[in-house]
Parts: sequence; C-alpha cells; structure tokens
Amino acid sequence: MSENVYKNQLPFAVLFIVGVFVILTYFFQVPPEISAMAGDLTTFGAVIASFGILLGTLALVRYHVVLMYRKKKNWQFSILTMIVLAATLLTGLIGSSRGKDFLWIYNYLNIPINATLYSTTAFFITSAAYRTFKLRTFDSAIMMTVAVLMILSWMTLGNLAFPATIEIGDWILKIPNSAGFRGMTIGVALGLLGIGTRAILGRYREVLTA
Amino acid sequence: MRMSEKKTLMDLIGDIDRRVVFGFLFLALVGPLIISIPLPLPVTGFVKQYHEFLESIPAGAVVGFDVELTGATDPQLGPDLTLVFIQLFRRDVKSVIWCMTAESPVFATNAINNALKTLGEKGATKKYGVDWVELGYIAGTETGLTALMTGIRQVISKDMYGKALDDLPAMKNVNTGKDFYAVIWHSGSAGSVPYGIRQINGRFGTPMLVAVTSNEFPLYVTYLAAGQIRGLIGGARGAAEHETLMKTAGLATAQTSALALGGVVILAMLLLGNISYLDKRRRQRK
Amino acid sequence: MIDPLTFAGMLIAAALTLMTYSMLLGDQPVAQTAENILVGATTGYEAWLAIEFIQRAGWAPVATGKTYFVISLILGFMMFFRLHRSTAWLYKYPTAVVLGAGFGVAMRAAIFSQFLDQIRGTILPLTTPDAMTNINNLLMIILTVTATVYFIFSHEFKGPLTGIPRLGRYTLLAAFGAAFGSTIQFRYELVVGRGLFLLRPEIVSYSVFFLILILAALAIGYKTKKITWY
Amino acid sequence: MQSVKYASPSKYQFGRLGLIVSGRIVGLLSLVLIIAMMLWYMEKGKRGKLPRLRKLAVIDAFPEVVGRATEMGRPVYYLLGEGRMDRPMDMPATVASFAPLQYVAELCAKYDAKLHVPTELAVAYDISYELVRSAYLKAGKIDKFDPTYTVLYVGGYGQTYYVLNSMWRERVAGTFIIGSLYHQAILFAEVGARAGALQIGGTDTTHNIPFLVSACDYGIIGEEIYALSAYLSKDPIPTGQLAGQDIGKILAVILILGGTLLLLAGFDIRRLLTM
Repeated sequence: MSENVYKNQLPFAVLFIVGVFVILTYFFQVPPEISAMAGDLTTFGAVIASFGILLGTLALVRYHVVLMYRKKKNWQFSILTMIVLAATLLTGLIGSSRGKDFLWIYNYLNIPINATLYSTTAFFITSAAYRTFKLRTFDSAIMMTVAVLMILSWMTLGNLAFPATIEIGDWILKIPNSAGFRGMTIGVALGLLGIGTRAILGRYREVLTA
Repeated sequence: MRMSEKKTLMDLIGDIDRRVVFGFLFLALVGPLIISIPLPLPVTGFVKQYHEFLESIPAGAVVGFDVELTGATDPQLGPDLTLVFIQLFRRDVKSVIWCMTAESPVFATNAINNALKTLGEKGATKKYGVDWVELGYIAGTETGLTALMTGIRQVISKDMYGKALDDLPAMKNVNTGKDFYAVIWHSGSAGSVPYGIRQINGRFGTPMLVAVTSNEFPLYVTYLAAGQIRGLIGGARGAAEHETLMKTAGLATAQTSALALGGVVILAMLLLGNISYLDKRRRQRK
Repeated sequence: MIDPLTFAGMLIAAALTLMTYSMLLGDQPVAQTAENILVGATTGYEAWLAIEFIQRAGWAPVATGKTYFVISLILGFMMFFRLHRSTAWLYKYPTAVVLGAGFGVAMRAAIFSQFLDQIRGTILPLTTPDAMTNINNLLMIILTVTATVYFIFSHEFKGPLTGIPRLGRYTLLAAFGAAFGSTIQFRYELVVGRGLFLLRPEIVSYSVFFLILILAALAIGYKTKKITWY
Repeated sequence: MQSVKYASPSKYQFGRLGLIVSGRIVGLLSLVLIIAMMLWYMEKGKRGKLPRLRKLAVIDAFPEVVGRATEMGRPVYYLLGEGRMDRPMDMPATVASFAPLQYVAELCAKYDAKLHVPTELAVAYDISYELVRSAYLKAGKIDKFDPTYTVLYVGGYGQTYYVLNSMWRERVAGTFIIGSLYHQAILFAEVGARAGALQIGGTDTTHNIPFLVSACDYGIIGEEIYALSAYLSKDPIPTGQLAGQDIGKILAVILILGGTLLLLAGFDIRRLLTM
C-alpha cells in the first residue's frame, strides 16, 4: 500500500461510509439495532471531540509554559491562567463536576465574567450603530429605518410618542423579517447540503488537509 | 486629536469617542436602578388579560406553578414571579410549585419569601403546606411532566423538604393536571412552554398563563391567539406593566425605565451621527 | 444568613464583573487579569467536562457490555498522535468519523427543518375572510420567494427581471434591520441584569469600593503612561 | 424557531411504505434530487462546461486584506466562531470556513503577514492547525509558522475574551470572521474595526448576520459562506455544487408558488409534503 492511500485516500473512504450510513439509516426501514448504531456514531463523534479538547488544552498549556519560560512580555499573566486552570481540574478531580468546589469556580469565576462579556455586546452594538448606520445609500437607509422602528416599538417612550409603533413593530417581525430569514434559511439549508455532499464525496479536500 | 481648532461642531458630533458613548449608555442603563425615574408606561392588552385572569381565580382554588428561572433569566422573570405570588396570596389562592430545571427551586423559594415580606401582616398568616407546596425538581423534561400530570403521587411521594404529600392540606384534592384551576408557567429561555401546552392544556384543557423572556415573547403570541394560553407576559417590560396594574412600583419598573433611557441613547447617537454625516456630504458637494 | 464561602464568591464575582467592564476602555492590565482568569477557568471547565464525558459516554458502555464502544476510545486516542509529526496523519481517521457522522445528521435534518418546513410554512391561503390576512400572506409569499432568488449564483438576471433579486435584497436588509433593532433590547436587559447583581443590598457597598479601586488604578496607570491610551 | 410551530415530520402517518420510513419520503426525494443535480453539474464541469457564476465582491478582498496587513506590519486574525464540530447543526459553517482559511494561510505565507488563528473548537483546532501548517510548508516558509502560537486552542468562552484583548494589544490589521457565530459576532467585528482592521465577516446564524454586515467592510450573507469554498477553489468541479444548490432554490420557489396556486384551486399540497 502506498503511503498516499492510507494517509490521504482511506480517511476520505471512512468519511464517505460513515456519512452515507448515517443518512440512509434515517430514511430507510432498518432493524432498530442498525439505526441505533447510527446514533452511536454521533456519540463517537462527541467522544472524539472530547479527546480533541484534551489535546487542545495540552497545546494551550504548552503555549503558556513557553511564554513563562522565555519570559515574554506579560508572562506573569500566564501564571494566573495556569493556576486557575490547575485549580479547576483539581476540584473536578476531587469532587466531580457536581462537586461543591468545582461549582463554586463555575458560579463565581466563569458565570460572572461570561455574563458580563455577553452583556458588553450592548455597548458594542450601540457604538457600531453610531459608526455605521448612516443614510449613505438606499440600502443602508432601509436597514436603519427598520432598526429605528424596531427600537421605538420596544421602547416605552416610543410607544407613548407614537402609539402605532407597537403594531408596526409586530408587523415587521411577522412579515418582512420572517420572509427574509425564511429565504435565507432555505439558502443555508441548500448550502449545507452542497458542502456536505462535496465533503462526503471527497471533493472538499481541505477538511482533511489533503 | 490636536487638530480640534479646525474641527467644526458638526465634525465633533460625528466622531464622538466610543468610550463617551459607552459611558452614556452605562449611565442610562444602571442609573435608573439606583435613582428611581418613574416614566409613563402604557399597559398592553397582553398584560391586562394576564392580570385579569389572575384576579378572576376564586379564593381557595389550587393552581399549578412551573418555575424555570435560572441565574441568567432571573433579572427578567424574577420580579413578575414575586408579583404573581403576591397576587395569589392576597386572593387566598393556593399554589403547587414544581421545576424542571435543577437550579430553579431556589428562585421559587426566594420569590415566595419576597412576596411574604411585601405582604407584611397578611404574609405572616400564610403557612407552608396550607397555602403553597414546593415539589422541587422533577427530572425528565417533557416525559417527566407527562408522568407528573398523570399522577403526582406516582412520581413523588414527598415534597422538596421531605414531607409526605398526604400530610399537606393543599395537596388534598390534587393529583393530576385536571385538578388545578389553572397552571402558571414561568419559563426562562429553556423553551419548555410547549410541554405544558401539550401535556396540561392539550390533555386536560386546564387554562395556562405564561411568562417568558422578552426574546422568546414573539414565539408564544400565536398560542395566545389560538387560545391555548390565556395570558402572556414578556420579560421585565411585561412585569413592569403588571406592577403598574398592581400599583406597586418595583424592580421591573426601574428596569423598564433603564431600557427606555437606553433606547433614547441609541436613537440620539444615530441622530447625531447622521446629522454630522449629512452636513459633511452637503459641504463636500459645494 | 449567607455562608462565608458564598459571600466571598459573590464579592469576587462583583469585582470580576467590574474588571470585565473595564475592557470597554481598551486593553489594560485590569481587563487582562479578568481575561486570564476566564481563560484558565473555562479551559479547565471544558477539559474536565471532556474527561467526564469520555468516562460516561465512551468508557461506561464498554464496562456494561457494549464492547464496540472501545472503538470510540481508540479513535479518540488517535488524536494524540498529532503530538508527533511522523504519526500526525493518524488524526485524519477520527476526524473523518466526526465529519461523516456530523454531515450525515446535519444533511438529513436540514432537508426537513430548514427546507421542507420552510416551504410548507410559506404556502399560505389567499382567500381567507380577512382581507388584511390575505394581503399579509401574499406579501409573505412574494418576499420569501424574492429573498430565496437573491441567493442564486449561476444565473444573472437581466432587464426588468433584475427587480426580483433586488426586492429580495431589500427584504433581507429589512430583516437585518429588524433583527438589529429588536436584539438591542435583549442585550440592554443583560446589562441591566449585571447592574442588578452589583446593586444587591448585601454586596452593593463592596461594588462601589471595587469600582473606585479599579478607576483609581486605571487613572494612575494612564496618568503615568504605564498603560497606553489608544 | 420553526420547531415550535411544526411537529416533527415523523409524527405524521400517511400510510406505510415497507422500504422508506413514513413521513420521510418527500425529504428523501428532495435530497436525492438536489444531490443528483449537484453530481450532474460536477460531471458537466469535468467536461469543461462550467456554470457562469455571479460575482462575489468579497473574493477579491481577501488578498487586499492580507496585503494591507503586510504593509502595516501588523497581524491578520482568522476567527472560526463557535460552531462546535460535535454539534451537527453548527458544524457545517465551521467546515465551510476551512477553504477560506487555507486560502488566507497561503496568502499570509506568500506575503509574510503574521497569521493568528485562535479557536475554541476542539476538532476544528486540529484541522486548522494542519491546514495552516501545510500551507506554510508548501510556501517553503515553515519557519514562519509558530507551532505553539499561530493556531491556538483556548477553551470555552475564554477564547472570546482572549481574542478581544489581543486584537487590541496587537493592533490587528485584518480580520476574517467566518463560521457559525452567535453573540461573538458583534464583539469581534466592532473591536476589530476600532483597532483599525479591514474586515471580512460572514456567518449562517441568521440573527447575527446584521451585526457582521454592518460592522465589517465586506459582508458574506448566509448561504454565501458555503459558496466561498467553491469560489476560492482552484479545482473547477466544486462550482457544480453551486449550480445544484440553485436547482434546489428553483425547486423551493416552484413548490411555494405552485402550492399556493393549488391552494387557491382548493387542493392542499402541504399534507403531501409531510409524507
């Protein structure tokens, strides 16, 4: 067997077989054991991804160790990262993911920063709107007008000033908004089918770096 | 930035530093929580319907109560949950509470304690087991709910605090979804409302009232139109309207004022940006 | 009474919340501290959950008789061969399984929920008793069709037909505007939520203290040029 | 969103065919039709008959972004978003992002721009690492590929925060934000814009497209991210994929318009679609 076969061709064969198997077992009447196998393959995927996470974590640790070892700029922060990382893993090891200490880290370190980070989107949306929503072209005028109408429709002061905004807002959400996103959803589904077909047939070589 | 001599006012309002924008927005969103700014608030038909249904529940009736709050959705739904308990206790309606999310029971307990505190003397007369029962966390999402509504005692025999259900007076005539006068559903963004619509309203015809986060609100309007739910409240805005109807200005009202001021900030920024842009374009054309 | 550990947690959470908001000023040590804590905490969290998942979904079935689950463990382990360059190509096999299973499920689901259901939802009656509903339904059909046509790649519309994709483009822009405008509300509510947390009676005095501390530290930093102001 | 409105197709029972699971017949037919059309056009492409494609302005912008970064001597960031590889409905957008990633890596290697690919996605991390590495290897500039830094895994939401701060820190000059993005979309795009980057952004998560479209210099809308790989590919055959997709769109339009007309005539084909 030449090197190219098991390095580049066989993986695509595996991709093809797994993909076609999962699709066919869904549409055709097959014994329950076989359709269960298709479900198990998805679980396999998740298990493999979990190994991938461990591998990635190792790479991140290596990156920070290199930073600390070479005393690169701001290397002190890497110590902090590594301490928190080690503490999280250690509390998990001691009491599992339902343990008190593990949850303490999750509740008081992960959640507050994460929720705050999520909420900063409010600020960035506002500044993005200020920076880009200009009456430059007809296109941007449409987008901006609809956005302003939507803002007025959820704003209590907007409702008082223009009582019609509530109904206009509902109508925009119900008709043009759903129509636009529906057209887009149909397109996305077809794009997904297209790229999936190509990947399964081995015509999308980038996915396995071949 | 040293070029400011040459800049006109129009240029300045078109190029405000983003940190200034952030500052204004932060003040607008957090300020009203510290200093209460009462802003006028129109009450929508949705909330009126919700409120009127609660007012129509006869004293002594038992309602089911599903609470799905989490840390993330508590700011939006918590105020209304407290409000509903105040209303139920005031009207001497009994409630049976269950949760299908593991972290939710504590939020229900908190809301009840807040309601009892707000009611003062009337609150002191309310007793656990007589006026409300907490069943705690029920596993299994829709399947779990189906089983619970088919026969509560087949699923659990004790409440959250380990007391036998048969010792609790409020549970005396309650065993299935049919035995509730109504079911109130406080859902986060878990999207559990359809379970209730299928398994309680669909099977037994028990009326349902629903409170959801504001981003989920549009999804459930259709159920209201179809009569599958009898009242719908969306996010803090809905709770604030409910507060207006109950004549108690609280957290939800403060939140709604904050949102209104936030809206003013973004509209003002859009206006300034466009005035400056149009002015620039006019000058360039000359 | 709150137990001390919970209380300490809430104080830390309040401090971290304010430190994270300082990120809005630009990159500086206060925000970097919060960043590095979050990187450590989430990477650790994900890694530990991955270990538990491997144990639960990969190893437990093997132990209870479904021996073929050992394949998932072997495939997973093959990922580690990437650590050495000469064996790196072995990672392609597990990756192929992930891609195959993923695309299989995605394709079979998309054809229903994202394709047929959307079509079904757009076939609407035009002869209901309510005239308004009829107009809305007609608009819905026209706008959906034009928005779909907008994405056609292999055909360029010419002459009066250019109006079709153009109307589709306007529909999409209106939808974008609507999503933009309505999302703002939810995002503002998130800030309000964080504000309510900081203002909880038991920690509000500490929040103010942390805020002053952070602002003072940043002011000194910017004043002494230790931190650059962009 | 639709799942709330419609019951899953398998709930409907319209007789039983022995071979095909009931409720999935129309699905299978449409899937077969669309895939067959793709294969047909790919076959045609092999014989040199390629469909003419409409221009996608963003394609020409790729070299521009990298070239500008080279001139300024500042880095290029490629962000894959949060479409986890073990979640089938999120994964395709991430996979669609690999072809542009390879292209960007090739450009960066060619023009000596510094590339950074931080990601929170486990398996995608491995794939992009190998992709970027092989691009540098082919360009003969493997010394420019930093094995610990160029492609970096940062777990969970820590990645968002890391990217935001480091985009500022390094004064990023070009960002590519392509994949399945949720709330990260506006964060990345706006911070990148403030840091002075030229940006290309696209996602298929419908409600976050507006933020990328408004905050980036070049927007890629919905389905276009799946088309990118075909546009960028040097192999002419993948364009057949796009022609096949177009047949799918025409099928959708015919079904919608025809279905409505039939409904006017009193015949409801919506029931047939759930067969």
